[in-house]
Formats: sequence, C-alpha cells, structure tokens
Amino acid sequence: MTTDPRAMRWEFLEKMLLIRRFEEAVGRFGADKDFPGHYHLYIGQEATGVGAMAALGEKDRIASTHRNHGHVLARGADPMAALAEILGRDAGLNRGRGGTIHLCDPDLGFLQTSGVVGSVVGLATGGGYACKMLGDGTLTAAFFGDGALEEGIAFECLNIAALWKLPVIFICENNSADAWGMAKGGYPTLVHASNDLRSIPGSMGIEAIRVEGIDPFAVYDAVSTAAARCRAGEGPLFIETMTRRWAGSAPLWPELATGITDIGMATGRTAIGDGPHRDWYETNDPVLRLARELAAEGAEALARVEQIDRQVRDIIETAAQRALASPFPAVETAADYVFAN
Amino acid sequence: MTTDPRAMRWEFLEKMLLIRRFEEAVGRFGADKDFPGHYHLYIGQEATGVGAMAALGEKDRIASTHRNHGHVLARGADPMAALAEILGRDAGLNRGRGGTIHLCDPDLGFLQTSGVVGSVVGLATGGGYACKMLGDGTLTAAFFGDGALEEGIAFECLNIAALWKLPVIFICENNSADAWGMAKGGYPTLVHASNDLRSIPGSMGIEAIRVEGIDPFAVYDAVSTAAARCRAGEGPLFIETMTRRWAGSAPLWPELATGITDIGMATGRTAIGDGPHRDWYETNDPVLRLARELAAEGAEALARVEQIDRQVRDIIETAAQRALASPFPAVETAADYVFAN
Amino acid sequence: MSRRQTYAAAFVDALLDSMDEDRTVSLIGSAPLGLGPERHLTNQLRDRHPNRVMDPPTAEGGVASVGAGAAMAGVRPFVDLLTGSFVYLAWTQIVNEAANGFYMSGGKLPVPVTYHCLEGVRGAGAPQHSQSPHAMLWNAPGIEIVMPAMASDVYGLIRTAIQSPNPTMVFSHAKILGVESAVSDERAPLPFGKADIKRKGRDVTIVALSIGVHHALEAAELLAQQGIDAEVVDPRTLVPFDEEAVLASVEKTGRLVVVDEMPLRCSSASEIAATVAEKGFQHLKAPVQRVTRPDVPVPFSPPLEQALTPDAEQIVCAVRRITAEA
Amino acid sequence: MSRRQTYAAAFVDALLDSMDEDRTVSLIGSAPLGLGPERHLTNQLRDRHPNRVMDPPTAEGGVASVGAGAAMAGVRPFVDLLTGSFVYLAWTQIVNEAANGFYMSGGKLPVPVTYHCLEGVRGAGAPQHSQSPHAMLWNAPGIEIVMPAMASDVYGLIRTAIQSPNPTMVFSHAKILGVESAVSDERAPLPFGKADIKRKGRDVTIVALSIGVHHALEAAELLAQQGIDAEVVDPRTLVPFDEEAVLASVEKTGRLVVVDEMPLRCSSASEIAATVAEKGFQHLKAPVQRVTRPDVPVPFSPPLEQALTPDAEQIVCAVRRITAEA
Ligand SMILES: Cc1ncc(C[n+]2csc(CCOP(=O)(O)OP(=O)(O)O)c2C)c(N)n1
Ligand SMILES: Cc1ncc(C[n+]2csc(CCOP(=O)(O)OP(=O)(O)O)c2C)c(N)n1
Ligand SMILES: [Mg+2]
Ligand SMILES: [Mg+2]
Repeated sequence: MTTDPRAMRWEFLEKMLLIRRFEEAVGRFGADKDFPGHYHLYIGQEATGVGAMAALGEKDRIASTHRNHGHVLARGADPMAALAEILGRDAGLNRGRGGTIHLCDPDLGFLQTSGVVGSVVGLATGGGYACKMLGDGTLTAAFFGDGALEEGIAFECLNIAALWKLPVIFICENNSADAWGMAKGGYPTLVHASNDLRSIPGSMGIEAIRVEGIDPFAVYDAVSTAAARCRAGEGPLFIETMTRRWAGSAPLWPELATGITDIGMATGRTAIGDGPHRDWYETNDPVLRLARELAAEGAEALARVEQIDRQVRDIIETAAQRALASPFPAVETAADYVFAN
Repeated sequence: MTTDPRAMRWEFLEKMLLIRRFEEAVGRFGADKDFPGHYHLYIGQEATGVGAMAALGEKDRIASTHRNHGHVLARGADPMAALAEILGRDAGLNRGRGGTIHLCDPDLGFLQTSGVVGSVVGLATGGGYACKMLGDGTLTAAFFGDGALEEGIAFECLNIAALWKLPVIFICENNSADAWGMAKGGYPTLVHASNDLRSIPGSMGIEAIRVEGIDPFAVYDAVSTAAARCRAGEGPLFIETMTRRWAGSAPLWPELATGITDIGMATGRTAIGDGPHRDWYETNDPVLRLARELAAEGAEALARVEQIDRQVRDIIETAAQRALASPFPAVETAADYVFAN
Repeated sequence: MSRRQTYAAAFVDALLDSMDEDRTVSLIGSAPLGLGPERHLTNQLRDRHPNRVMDPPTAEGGVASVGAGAAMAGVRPFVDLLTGSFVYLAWTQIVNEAANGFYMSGGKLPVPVTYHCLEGVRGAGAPQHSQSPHAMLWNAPGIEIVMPAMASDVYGLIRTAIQSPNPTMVFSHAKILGVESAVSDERAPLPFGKADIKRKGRDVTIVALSIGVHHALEAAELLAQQGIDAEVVDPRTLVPFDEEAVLASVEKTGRLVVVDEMPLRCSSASEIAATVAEKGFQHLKAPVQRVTRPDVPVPFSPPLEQALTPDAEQIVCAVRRITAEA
Repeated sequence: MSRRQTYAAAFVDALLDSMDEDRTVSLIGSAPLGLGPERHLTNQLRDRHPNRVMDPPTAEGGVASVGAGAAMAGVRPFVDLLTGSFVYLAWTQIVNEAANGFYMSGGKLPVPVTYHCLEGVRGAGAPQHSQSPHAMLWNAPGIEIVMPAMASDVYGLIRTAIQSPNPTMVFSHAKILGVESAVSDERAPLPFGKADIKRKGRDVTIVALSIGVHHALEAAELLAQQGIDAEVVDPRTLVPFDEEAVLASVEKTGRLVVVDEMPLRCSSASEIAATVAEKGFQHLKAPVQRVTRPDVPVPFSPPLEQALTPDAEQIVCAVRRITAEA
C-alpha cells in the first residue's frame, strides 16, 4: 500500500469498488437462493474498512463481526475464496464451515470472526494482550457495530484494555445515523440510553473520537494516529465511524434497494433522478462520493474511474463464476477440524 | 420510622449499633468456627444501610449482595433469624439454605440476595420493571459494591433501567476509598480503569451523585430525593456512597481488627490511644461518629447513648444464644424447596 | 372439534390468552418467532397489549436478569432470548440466579419467570447460531424445562409455563414453527411431567424430543412398512420428567432408542438412556441406542450440516441395529 | 524415585515449568488455588515471572474472552475463572467462541487457551459457590476437558493442557487441593484420553472423576473387607474420553458404578452409563448405577450439604445393590 496521498485515493477507490461489487454479487446470490440463511452486507461502510486497513501493518491482528465481508476484502483476502465461503464451498476461506457470518483469514492476521454481538470486543482485547506480550510492536484492530456496546462484554473488555494499556484500536462502525435525533430522544441507536457512544470508553479513560465513516481519508488518518499511539505503548483508543444505514440493510433480509451501483452517477453520465434514494446517490454512498471526487479532476481521471470499475467487475464476475462452480466439501470431512493436533 | 430529624438521629444510632453488635457477634462466631465458609461484614458501612432504608417505603423492593447483613437488619429483619441463618439453622431467615452470603427476607421486600458479583444490579432492574408494571408507586433499591461495576451485567442493566425509565435507585457502596489516589494511578478500585465510577451511569444519562457513606443523614437525604424522583416517573438514579475500607475487611478472612466497639470512645470515657486504628476510631467509624455527636449534647444524651448500647447488646446477646442453641434443619428436608407448587 | 394450526400460531395464541388473563404477564423481546415467515404473527401481541411488549437492547444477560428480578418482585415476564446459542450469554442469570432463587431463600421467594429461545440446527446457522442448550440446563436443578413438539402441545405447555410459580424455559426448535398439526378447540393448560405417547407400538420404544418427535413419527411409518411396530414417546417436559411413562414403554417393548438433536455427550438422549439402564435394565433386550448429532460444531455448508443432523433415516438404522438381532 | 506432594504443589509446579519453558505462557487470575491454606504457593509464580501474572477485574466473561483472543493471536494464556459457578459468567466465551474457533475457521485458527476453575461442593459454598460445570461443558464440542484427581495426575495434565493447540478446561475440585499423594521425580506431560486404573479389581467397575476417585478408592477398601474386589477407573480427561478402557473394565467385571459429584441429570455419570449401556450392553450383568448429587441446589447448612454430597458410603451402597443380586 502506497502512502502517497494522491496514489492512495486510487487505491482506496479500487478497494471500495471491489467490496461494493462483491457485495452486489452476494446480494444476487442471496436473492437467487444460492446459499441459505441470513447475511449482512457492508454496503455504505466501505470507506471505513478500506481507510482503516490501509493504516494497519502487515503483522497487526484484526477481529470482525457478522458484517465482515468488507474487512476481509479490504485486508486483501481472495474474493473468490470469500465468495466460495459464503456459498459453503470447499474452496472457501474457511472450507465452508463458517459461511457469511464467520469469514476470516487467519493468514492475514484475522482472529475469529464472531457472529455473537459484542464478542469481538473481547477477542480483540485478547489480541492486544498477545501483541503486548509478544512485544513485537503489533496491535489489534477490532471492527464492530454500535450494537456491540449494548452487550456487557464490550464494557468489561474496554476496562481490561484500559487497565492493562493494551494496544487495541476499537473501531465502532455506527451505522445508525438515520436514527440520530429521532423519536428515541436523540439516541444514536435504537436501544442504547447513551446519547453519545464515546462516553462509554470515555468513562474508562479511553480517548474516543468520532469521524465520518464515508470518508476513507478521515478514517485512515484517525486510525494512523491511533496506531502510532498504540505502538508507543499509550494503550487503547476508540474511534466511532459514523455512517447512515444503507437502505438495503433496513429490511429484515438484505435487498439491493439502491440497485447495482451505477458509476455513471459519479462520472456524470447518468442523471440522478428524484426518488427515495437521491440522498444516498448524491451524498451518502461512499463509493460514488470518492469516484465523483476523482472523476471531477478531468477526462483522464474520469476514464480511469471507469476503467477501474470495469476491472473490478471483471474480477468479481470471474470470482463469482468460479465460486459457484466449485464443489462443496466432501461429506466425509464434516467432522474434521474439531480439534487441532 | 419517624421523620422528625432529631428523633431520627436516635433511631439511626440504635439501628447502626444493632448492626455493629450483630456483626461483632458474627465475627466471634466466625473466629470460633461456629459456621463454615467465607463471610463478609458490614462494619464501617452501617450509616449507608441505615440511612438508605429509612428513606424507603414499606412496599419498596430491595436487592443485596454478599455483604448483606446490614441491609437485612436495617430493614427490620429479626436478628435471631438472621444469625440462625448464618449458622445454618432451621430457624434461619432462609431455613439454613442460604447462609451468610444469601440472607434475604422476602416478607420485607427483599429480592434474591446474590453472591455473584454484579447480579444484584440486574435483579434490581427487574424489580424496578415489576414496580413500574404494577404501577403502585413503589421502587426497587439495589445495594452493591464498587466491584459490581467491573461486571458487564451492571452496565447492561443500567442501560435497560435508563431506556425504560425504571424506578430503581442504584446504591453503590464504594468501600475502596483507601485505594483512592494510590499506586494504581488514582483508580477508586483496584481493578477499574474509571477514575470516577459515576461516569459509568453518567455515560447512559443516569444522574449520579456521590455522598459520604459514613453520614446516615447524607445518605438518607440523597435516597429520599432519589426516591421522590423515581416515584415521579423520572427513571433511575445512581448514588455512590463513599466509605473507607474497615481494617477487618482487608485480610482474606474477616477479623475484628478494631476490636469490639467501645462506645466509651464516643462518650469520652475511653481514651483513644495512638495506634494503627486511631483514624478509624476518631473519624471513620460511622457508629462512633454518630454516638459522639449525640453524646456531646449533654449528660442526658450521653446516658441515652450508653443505654441504647446496653439494650442493643442485650438483644444481640440473646439472639446469639438462641440462634446457637437452635437446631439444624432435619436432614430429610434437604431436598425441599427446589420447586414451588 | 378439531382443526389444524401451525406451531407458531398456537404459540402466539398461548401468549395472547396468558396476557389477556393476567395483566402482570409481559413479553420482553418482541420477536420470539425469529426472522422467518411466522414472524408477523407476533404483531397481534403488540397490537393487543402495546405496553406489555418490550424491545430490549442486545444484552441477553441483562434481559434474563431483568426477567428473574421482575418475577421475584411479583410479575410474570415471558422473556425471549432469541437463538439458543445466545442463552449462553445469560447462563449465569438462569443457572445461578433464577434456578436457585426459591431454594436459596428457603422456599420464600418464587421466581415465576418464563424464558424462551429458538434452538437447534436451523439451517445455515453455522456453529454460533445452531446450539441447543436444553441438556446443559437439565443439569441445573431448579428450572422447569419444556420441549414442545407440536401445535397441540405448545399452547397448553406455554400456558402452564407462564402460570407456574417456578422459572421455566421453553425451547422451540427453529425448524418446527411452520409445521401444522391438529389442535382441539377446547384448549387448556397442559400439566408438566406427563409424557405423551405420540404413537403406540410394541416392538421398540423411541423416546424423542421436540423436532425429534417429527423424525421419530416419520421413522415409525417407515419401520411399519418393514414390520416393526415402534412406540413414540414424547416426554414434553424434561423437568419434571415422566420416568414412569418411559419405563412402562420399555417394559412393554424391551428396546430403547432415544432421539435428541444435539451433541452426543451429556445429551438428554444420554440421560434418558442412563435412566433406563439403571431403572429399567431388567426389561432391556438389547443395547440402548442414541440418535444425536456427533460431537462436532454445526458447519455452515449445507451438505455438511445435513450429514451431521439426525433424521428419520438415522432413527430407522438405530432401530434396525437393535431389532435385527432379536 | 518418588515422594509425596499435595495436589496444590504439583499444580503450581506445572505452571512454573510451563512458564519457564514457554515465554508466551501467562497466568490471568493470580489465585487459582482459591482462598484456602494452599493459596500462598502461587506466590512462586509471581516471584519468578512478575510480568506474566495478571490480576484482572471481576469480569469472568471478559477475562475468558481475552484468553481466547490472545490464544488466537499466538500466545498461551492460563486463565483462572475462580469458582466453578463463575464459569457460567463466561459460558458464551467458552462454548460459542473458544470451542468453535478451530472448526469455524476451517482448521486455520488454533485456540491454545487453558481455562481453570475450582469446582464442586467445597463446604459452605451454598448454591452459588458449589457448582460443577464439567458435564455441561462435555456437551459443547471443541474443548478438551481435564479432571485431575491427584498430585500425580495434575502435573502432567496441566503441562499437556498448556501445550495443547486446543482450548482446554481444567477442573480442580476445591476440596482436594491439600490432599497428598505419591509423585515420581521424573514428571512429564501426560497424554490426554488415557484412563488410569487407580485400583485393579474383578467384581465391579467404579468409574470415578476428580474427588470421586478418592471416594471410590475409600469405598474399594471397604468393599474389599466385604469380599468385593472393585476396579477403580479414572478417565482423567472427559475430552478426549477413553471409552476403550471403560468398556474393557466392564467387560471384565460385568458391573458398572459411575461416580460424579454433580446433579444427576445429564451428568458425566449419565453419559458414561449411557455409553456403556450402548456399547458394552452385552457385558453388563446388572443395572448400571450412578452416584451423584440429587437434582437439588447445594444448601449452605452443613448437615444438609453433607446429606446431599456423594461419599464412599454411597458408593458402597450402589455396589452392594448390584452385587447382592449376583
Ligand atoms: C448475542 C447476540 N444477540 C443477538 C444477535 C442478533 N443480531 C444479529 S446482527 C444484530 C444487530 C447488531 O447491530 P450492530 O452491532 O450495530 O451491527 P450492524 O448490523 O448494525 O452492523 C443483532 C442484534 C446476535 N447476533 N448476537
Ligand atoms: C462473579 C463473581 N466473581 C468473583 C467473586 C468473588 N468475590 C467475592 S466478593 C468480591 C469483591 C467484590 O467487591 P465489591 O463489589 O466492591 O464488594 P465489597 O466486598 O467491597 O463490599 C469478589 C470479587 C464473586 N463473588 N462473584
Ligand atoms: Mg449498527
Ligand atoms: Mg468494594
């Protein structure tokens, strides 16, 4: 990953688009019943995952949740293996044992991806404990939703991380911004009495900052600063990244409510009509937002945006086809991997 | 219970002395191995229990912890039944099934007394849920130690109480004041990163105040105000009552480190010598403190202090003898009370 | 009179009638039927009793303890803990608090809370959304355990659970919510501790729980075609447990297969098998057989999941193993 | 060479040697020997490795998850959860997280954490400080379960637990810490899944766990005086479980008594009894017998507690019940 800010913008765009196209593929698979069960898409939060991962080092550890696809991809996992996992195939990242909720790539530093709300905060604190003990200057980044702060385990482990000054960056992806200031008396989430989630780590002396979760540079900067402080032994930090909830995540089962992303809405080739999602296209979609900013730089840049999109679509299309065509694990292996030896 | 402030002082003294003499009896029983197992004494916190209970109504609910003796007595439970419970006798408050950690008197509004640190916060929140649902203007008071705020369950239930505006008074008896500002970087407890425990309920919008836990009037006032607000439907409040840890609670097993309380140290008949507990006798012992204040009013008051002490000692002495002489539950009943029918 | 109804509909009827009858009954957790097609049925509850249907935070331990504490203070909450696996987040609240309350107070403090979850291999639940806590809970004295298999059972059992002065946990298998069965028009609370003989037979006793009852009945039909007459016994509640009914059936048939969709070790199948090996040994003509999941987490991948989950065919095989030698 | 040592001393030796050998081993929870007279032994650990002995907050769930996460990230924590009952506060972390990690990742993420607690009827623990979670845990696939009974076992088993790539839980019964037994001077890690025949005999097999082994050996002496020659089998680990050793013993004796100090239903005693009723049925000459606590919380009152707790006498009675008829 480059650290040249101008080059970085293009890398961010590419990764964010990759995640977007991946999630659109998952959405199609889901609608087509190519895999069973509930699932969660990262659409609308791509800037957070991509910005944050760019600030982490190769040997850092990461822990994620049910909404993990974007984290795994942003960290560099193979899209084909990720899709195959979601489809329950043998070529999947986790040999089909985990599925969508549990994608993880330990080779890239991932700890367990837990679907139990709140658990990730504890596991990541353990990751920080290991990093500190190994003394190799690494840290652990935890990605979790605002809902995790309703579970007591999050509270317990923020305390432990603070007491032991563990190198952990707690990244709370607050995707409840639509509920902000609404009927619930200004609560950021439906079911938290806190008016400002930063007050929770704050009550334990953990510095907590809030950034725009649709701006990958804001996230990158915040995580970079936090990482430097973690590595300097200053202990944990908490970053709340604010995004609006993507319309497709509002119903019980995900829907591609805003359609397949039309990059023309960023390049100007497609007009954004009136409609329920106008605000999304114009302001909140982090992918269109970055693409638009880049495309505005001139014809060459615009062409490059379109080219990246085509490339990414190709990658995902190929990955999707290969994943769909790949075999399920052999039934005789169902009881493998209960124990390591 | 009177509400005349002058009369109240005498009632407070009597209750606080009753608790003190009771705990001294328990301490003797413990040292004599009259009952097995670990136990916890309320010495040094009498003013909190007595002041708080005086502010509660007859139909209010109460929930307590391993350090419950003072709460049960302050609420009016029979000392003989309480002692018998601690001795595991059939005449015990809980027929010997609970023992010292689980004393409770449901007839006086007590919910379960849990020995699992943190649980009481949840059970009391449930009590508040019932009070609100029954709509009879009652509330639930929870008594718990500072350690309870290390457990996630406390955090979860503070949130629930705040969200649902439940009539609960959370009374946190912080007996870690000796650790205040000490080596642990100013943490109030040994193992909490919070520099001020009020910030925890505060982070969920629960108003939290701190009072001197050795001053029964300060506690009474705070709980009275909180109770009025709870009953008015304003939701939960949090009161932190600060006490210094009694020297006898510092070792692993309780010891009557400061001796059998000598009321002469309040009346002036006994000189307080130099020694490790001088501060305790002069400043921190809430019983001596109140007795001293009352005795200072003149000879009549002084005599009354001494008379109350004699009465209370008689009551406890008689209760202790009766409890010790009372039979154990019949072995055939060991499996009774698993289920109600 | 009788008609057909889904498990989910009977479940909601029981809650409606309980809430109508007793104003201290409330529902904490508004989606006890999960995210599936039956979910909308619970809307009736909120429509009829808007103030008695609560949406708690995602905090299972807190929610369970609120339920226990509220019950101690005199109301009767029905607390939904969502998926079986999440019950483990509330384990101390159920096992250390609710279950011990009455005993530890010397019989002075009843704890009339009802807990509920959707347990079992639900299809693509993967390891963390497929667990079945009922056998672990059976090792915790002081809590009643209810395992309804059908619409005809769930109504009466839930009514009894809510009326019970004791903490009770009701386990609904996630896959039976939409299953229809005959229910009578006059429904009433069903007594706990009374097994239901779901099918009479004389060659082998199949004791089955929850979804296992459905598999066992299917197996019994297949076995009948092979000339084997199986009796299917549904204990319906594990606590209290109708030992007499199970032993009486084994006395008649001499053979026992126990079906429980959960890992083998320390399963309810093991408990029932052990009970019969201890108290009904003289009746046994063949080894007891347990049909359970193997001791493996539940994989996401559909063919793997299916391979590890008990079904009618596995029950048939188990029965054949011990009848072949007869 | 052999000498005598207490369970507690051997326990601490194992931790010392493990910490000396592997600098990623640390102790989270500095008082694994509780508040009793053996407590001071653990001071050696802090003296030798001050930076690797941590005092966590009272937050068992948090502590357990820190242990699991740290293990996933490449170190080997030994996490003490204090009293058995408190393990339930960490239940989801152990059962949903640690136990599923390796499987759910498709064999990519080992979780080499070791958990420990002091379980069982400890004397005046009352309902909330006397629980024994080992049977419940046996129903959760993915975690190794170790039940040392003696100084001679605990050293080698803890060494193996810490070296194991899998999550492991070690249960020490609170009452055996001070019990001395012979240990050899050359100690080494002990393999999991190998039962130890603590006493050879031919008339009856007593399978016993943890403190139950002590009761069983005492019972065997009493039985010997009555002309009954009991074999005492100590599985030592429940996961993996040495089925062969138990079945071989029952094949020889034809009679089985299982001893487990915990509530009866779904106990390890039930599991072992069921396993033998299934796989060793042809060897059984009499009903299996389980010696456990009844399904009752543990009362505080000493005579009540004693009445409900299994001891040598109860084992003798159980053996007599099934040998009398022979
Ligand atoms: C312990 C637990 N309780 C409930 C659930 C069901 N559940 C799945 S996702 C979710 C919402 C989580 O919200 P948040 O953490 O903000 O993540 P988001 O989905 O908004 O990204 C819930 C409650 C769960 N997975 N785990
Ligand atoms: C869940 C749990 N973990 C650990 C313990 C052991 N324990 C008993 S008392 C105590 C200290 C509690 O401190 P605090 O709540 O401040 O109460 P205090 O004794 O100071 O009054 C602990 C940790 C317990 N009882 N429950
Ligand atoms: Mg969210
Ligand atoms: Mg304290």
